[in-house]
Amino acid sequence: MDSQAIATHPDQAHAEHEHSPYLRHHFANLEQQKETSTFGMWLFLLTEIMFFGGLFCAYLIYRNWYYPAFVAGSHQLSIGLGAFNTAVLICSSFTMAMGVHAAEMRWRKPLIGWLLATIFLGCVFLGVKAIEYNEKWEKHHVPGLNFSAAGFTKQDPKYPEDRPLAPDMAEKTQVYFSLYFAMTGMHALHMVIGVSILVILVFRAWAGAYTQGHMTTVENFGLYWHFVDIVWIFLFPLLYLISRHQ
Amino acid sequence: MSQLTEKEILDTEPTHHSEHIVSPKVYGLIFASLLCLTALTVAASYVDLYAFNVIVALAIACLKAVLVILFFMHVKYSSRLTKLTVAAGFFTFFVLITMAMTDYISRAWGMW
Amino acid sequence: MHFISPVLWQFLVNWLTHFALFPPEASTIAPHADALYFFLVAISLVGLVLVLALVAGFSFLYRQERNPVATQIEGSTLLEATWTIIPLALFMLAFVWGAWLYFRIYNPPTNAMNIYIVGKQWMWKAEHPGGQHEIDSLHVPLGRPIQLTMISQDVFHSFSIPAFRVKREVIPGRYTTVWFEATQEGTYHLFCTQYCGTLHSQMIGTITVMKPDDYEAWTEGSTSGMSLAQNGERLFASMGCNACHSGSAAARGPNLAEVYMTKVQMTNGSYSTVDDAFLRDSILNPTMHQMAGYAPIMPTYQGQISEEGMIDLVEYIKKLNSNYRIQQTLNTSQVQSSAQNPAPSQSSNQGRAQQTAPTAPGMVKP
Amino acid sequence: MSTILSLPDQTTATLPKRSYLNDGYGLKSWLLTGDHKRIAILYLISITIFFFIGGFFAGMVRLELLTPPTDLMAADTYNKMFTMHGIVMVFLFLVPSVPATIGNFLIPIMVGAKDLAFPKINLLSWYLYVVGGVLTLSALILGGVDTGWTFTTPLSTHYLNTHVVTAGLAIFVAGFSSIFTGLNFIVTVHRMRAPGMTWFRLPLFVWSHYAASVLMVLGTPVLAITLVLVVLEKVIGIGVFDPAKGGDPLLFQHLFWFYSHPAVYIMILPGMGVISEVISTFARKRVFGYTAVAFSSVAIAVFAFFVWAHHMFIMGISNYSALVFSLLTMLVAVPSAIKIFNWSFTLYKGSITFETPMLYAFGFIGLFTIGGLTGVFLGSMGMDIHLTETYFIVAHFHFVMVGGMLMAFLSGVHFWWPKMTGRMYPEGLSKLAALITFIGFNLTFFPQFILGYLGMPRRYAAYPPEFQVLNVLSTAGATVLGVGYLLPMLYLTWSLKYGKIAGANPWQATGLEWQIQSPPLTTNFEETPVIDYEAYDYEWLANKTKHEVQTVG
Repeated sequence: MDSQAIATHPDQAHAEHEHSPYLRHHFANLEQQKETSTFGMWLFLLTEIMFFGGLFCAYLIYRNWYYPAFVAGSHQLSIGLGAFNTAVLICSSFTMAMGVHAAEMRWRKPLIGWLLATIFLGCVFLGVKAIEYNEKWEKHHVPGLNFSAAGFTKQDPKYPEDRPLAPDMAEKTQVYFSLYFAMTGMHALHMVIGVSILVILVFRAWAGAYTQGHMTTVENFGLYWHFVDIVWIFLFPLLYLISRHQ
Repeated sequence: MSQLTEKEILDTEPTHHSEHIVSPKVYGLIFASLLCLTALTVAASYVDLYAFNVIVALAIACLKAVLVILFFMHVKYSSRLTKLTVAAGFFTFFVLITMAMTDYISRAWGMW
Repeated sequence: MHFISPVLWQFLVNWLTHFALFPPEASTIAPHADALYFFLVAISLVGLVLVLALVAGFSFLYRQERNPVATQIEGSTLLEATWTIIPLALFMLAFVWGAWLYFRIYNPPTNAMNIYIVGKQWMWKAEHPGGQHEIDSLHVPLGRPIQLTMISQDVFHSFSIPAFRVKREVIPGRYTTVWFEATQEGTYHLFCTQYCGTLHSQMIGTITVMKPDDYEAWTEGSTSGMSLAQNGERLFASMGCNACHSGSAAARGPNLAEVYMTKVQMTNGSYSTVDDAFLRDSILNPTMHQMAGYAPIMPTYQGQISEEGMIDLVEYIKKLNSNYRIQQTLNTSQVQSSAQNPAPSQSSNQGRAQQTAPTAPGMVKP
Repeated sequence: MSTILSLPDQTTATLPKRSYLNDGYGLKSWLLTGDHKRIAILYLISITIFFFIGGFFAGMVRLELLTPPTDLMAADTYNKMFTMHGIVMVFLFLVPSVPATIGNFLIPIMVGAKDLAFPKINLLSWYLYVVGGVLTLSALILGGVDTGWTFTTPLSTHYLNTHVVTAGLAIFVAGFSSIFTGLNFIVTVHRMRAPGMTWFRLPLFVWSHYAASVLMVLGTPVLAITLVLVVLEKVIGIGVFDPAKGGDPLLFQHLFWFYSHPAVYIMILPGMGVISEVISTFARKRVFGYTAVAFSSVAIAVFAFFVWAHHMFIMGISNYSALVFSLLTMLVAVPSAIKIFNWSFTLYKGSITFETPMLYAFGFIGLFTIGGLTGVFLGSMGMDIHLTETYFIVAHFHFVMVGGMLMAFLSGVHFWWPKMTGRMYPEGLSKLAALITFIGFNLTFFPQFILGYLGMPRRYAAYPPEFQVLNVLSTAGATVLGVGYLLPMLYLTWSLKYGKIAGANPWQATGLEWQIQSPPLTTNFEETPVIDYEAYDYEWLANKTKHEVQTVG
């Protein structure tokens, strides 16, 4: 029976991994240690799902309530920039996956190269995000700080089929932009944290930390990075795409 | 729910094939298909499909997420415990949304 | 009784004179709520006594002196099933009974008399249809279903009358309702039970239940001269509502006469019942309540009308049976305005509203 | 009543030469430790401090309520008092109480591991807790916060100028502390079990901590994001919950209670685990219906996420939704009932002694039964209308949290005190304290049920005079209760130096933790244990003891 299986294998541990410098004292062997930390990382990602889950829930509710405002709000976003950023993030996920692969193969220089590429792409994403935020500021679409719904009561030449919103609905675009900033802001915060950790990883990889048989840190960071990517994979259609047609 | 918990109890022991190394070819393939899907979803958004715009966009997003989770995040090669963890996360998220929606949807049904 | 301390004496007197296990039963709901309460107390007592008897009995019977060696028992599926099913059945009974009571309390009868309540930090304002305003008190007649339509101007409050066993959160931005029918004359507590800031505990008042005759007398005596509907009519004219909602065939807005509690078709094809909340919301968020066949041209009145003003308007529209007076108002004002200054478009209300507009009730002052 | 068994290892017991307590001295060896036992002690000290801080606020609240008008303090001071009482007690005491102290100490030992899976994260979680605590105190020192622990919008976001942001941040940080604790437990239970330690050989203490950890990991982040939104709304004015901008204040309630209802199970489940251990040990009998109790913990954890809107029955949620949530609430009551009956039947044909932990456990069963059953009152929608937001609900959750959780916590602390410190607590004094606590508790909180049904609203600084008698009783009870809580702190501290030496297994309990020396080694076990017996197997223990006596003598 499955439940008869046991988590530690003392005999095996003594035979194989007794002297590994990476084995922390409370684990029986490196395999247990690796599985444990990967599982821990997954649980952390579980909390992240729920963290963003609250925002997605709010989005769902308000989109149903204020559909025209959400349509008009999303028309203020640039699909070009959004698609570009999506591609950038997917590239960075790829480079990260390749970085993990390089670590698995114990290739030091490729690992550093892939990690640097990931940092670069992460920064590009954040740069584009900054451009988008700046544009929102100039258009007075930052809720609370600098917001005016006046633009939404007029005809938008870019979307001739859109009717201008009535003033009451136009005010509700603030809800859209609140969620836009909360969601992309939280996502960007995760990106910033990710890039900062990447920088540390690069320095340690330079010193040869992850290419001598212990690469769990890189792998777990990879999980985090891919998770942040997945969040964006959902944010992109929800915020930019699905409201193109009324 | 009870099946979930029972499974969780019985099948969560580590399986010992986590040393599976995914080849760069697979990564490349997934990478290419992710980019294609991105292009597809952007293209689809320019076509007026009425209610299906949302469904198509979200279906593509889910497909992309599944690809990333299975291959980039190695879940395809991971233990059942990892798979179950991922499932538990989405399940709870689903509970949050559906149970909250019971309120929002039915508020309009009656005057109270 | 000088040999016990006066404080303690006072305490004892207090105890003897004020001891009660439940508040007065002063509404038709109260006996039902108490019945459920006693049922729940009974099953709780049975459960508690059972558990205590088991624990105490076993502790006595199987204490180490009497039973030095324990007998290991794995469990019993039969017993597990018993104490799964019996509590579940009792809880289900509590659920069904509770649900029945809940729907009874929150489902007002159609013939209920409507009183409006506005909650704000930290006072209750009650507005009777006849235009009587009360602060931190509410006078109601005996034996007549009263429906309260409530709204908050700021934060969550909660309108609670323990003697009637009714309570409902009063929330900003939305009408909530509760109803009761008082069965006992007297004065009862009114509490705000949702924490609402510094003077939360001062947001209290009294409910006075009076005989119908006394209530009539009270209404006569405390009228402000204008009923809510009359105030609403004035506001209706001064805000220029009558320009579009004139009831004529060519009007730009829907006809409002006798629209209350009818089903109307919306632009998206669905049907909605025109209730108080619908009326209020249509004034504040007209695009979300767009009736089929009309262009979305109505501006929002968000921030322009106070909650009391909204109540006047809602009450006015509810009571509106014909468009005769609207058209009258409209005609006189058009005549006057065309005579005085040729037609700036929103000035159709000038005639009688000019004197009243600055002081019109319900307008939010800039 | 008989007291501690006189067994060979007790009479000749000496303190072991090496233990986690003397493995390094000095502040640094404690503050930078990775040892789960030392972190547990750090937690124990810090939550005790916060418990007494929270208790002080409770005392002030009760004192103010001695008389009907606001005479001791102004209304806003009173509001700050009950807010701080709530925040400190909920987030800094109840949530981490059993898991972060007793759980932290015992879970690795119970599963046969040398440490938790992530010792550094465990330490980080304590530091986050301290940061959260310091932020809470700074909110207090800067001038306090008066939102109530529920942070109801729009009151907290737009109508109060107190230190909502600081308090929100404090809870955010403390929340991550609890996420990391839960994460560590789940990973440890899954991955660190010793050979032979199958799921169904785990003590019920581990099961209930596992269930609570799942709730911590899945629920807490929702509270975190909700608080972020509240802070953003307060600081820069975004419009997610603000009705003036089109937001729905009820959404805040949904998201808040999505965490905060499971949070009450986070608080009570570990306590239930303690009770399972204690009852079994002092009845010298395997827990009746082990699997039923284990699965009821899991069932509580699963149902916990389906019932949150019963906090909102009168708040204007749709009535149909209320119906669904009320029904599910009734279902979640069943697993608790199952546990109560199983504990009662564990006593059947046992061989019962009445040491202090057992007395607290009896207190728990009685008070938790009342607390749980009054929960059914509140889950029953029509009754909830009259009872919610009154002292009835205050009494209900204090019966569950103080009568339940705190009793369980004290029971656990006494039960494992010999394991943690190697020394016994004074039995007579502690029995007295248990009795005082029980009497004080009932005197404090039982009158509040009556007050609640009479309609006295909660969070009132002043109240109508006819409620005074019951309030005086309640305040008098609180004084007794205060003594009941001060006593253990004093005699437990005393026992650190003067207590009798306990020996490895003073209770003759079967748990793995009792088979090692007290206090344990830093690595818990000299070699990885191999588990070849079921949980609560007293026959195995008897054989083992017999064997030992034979070999020694």
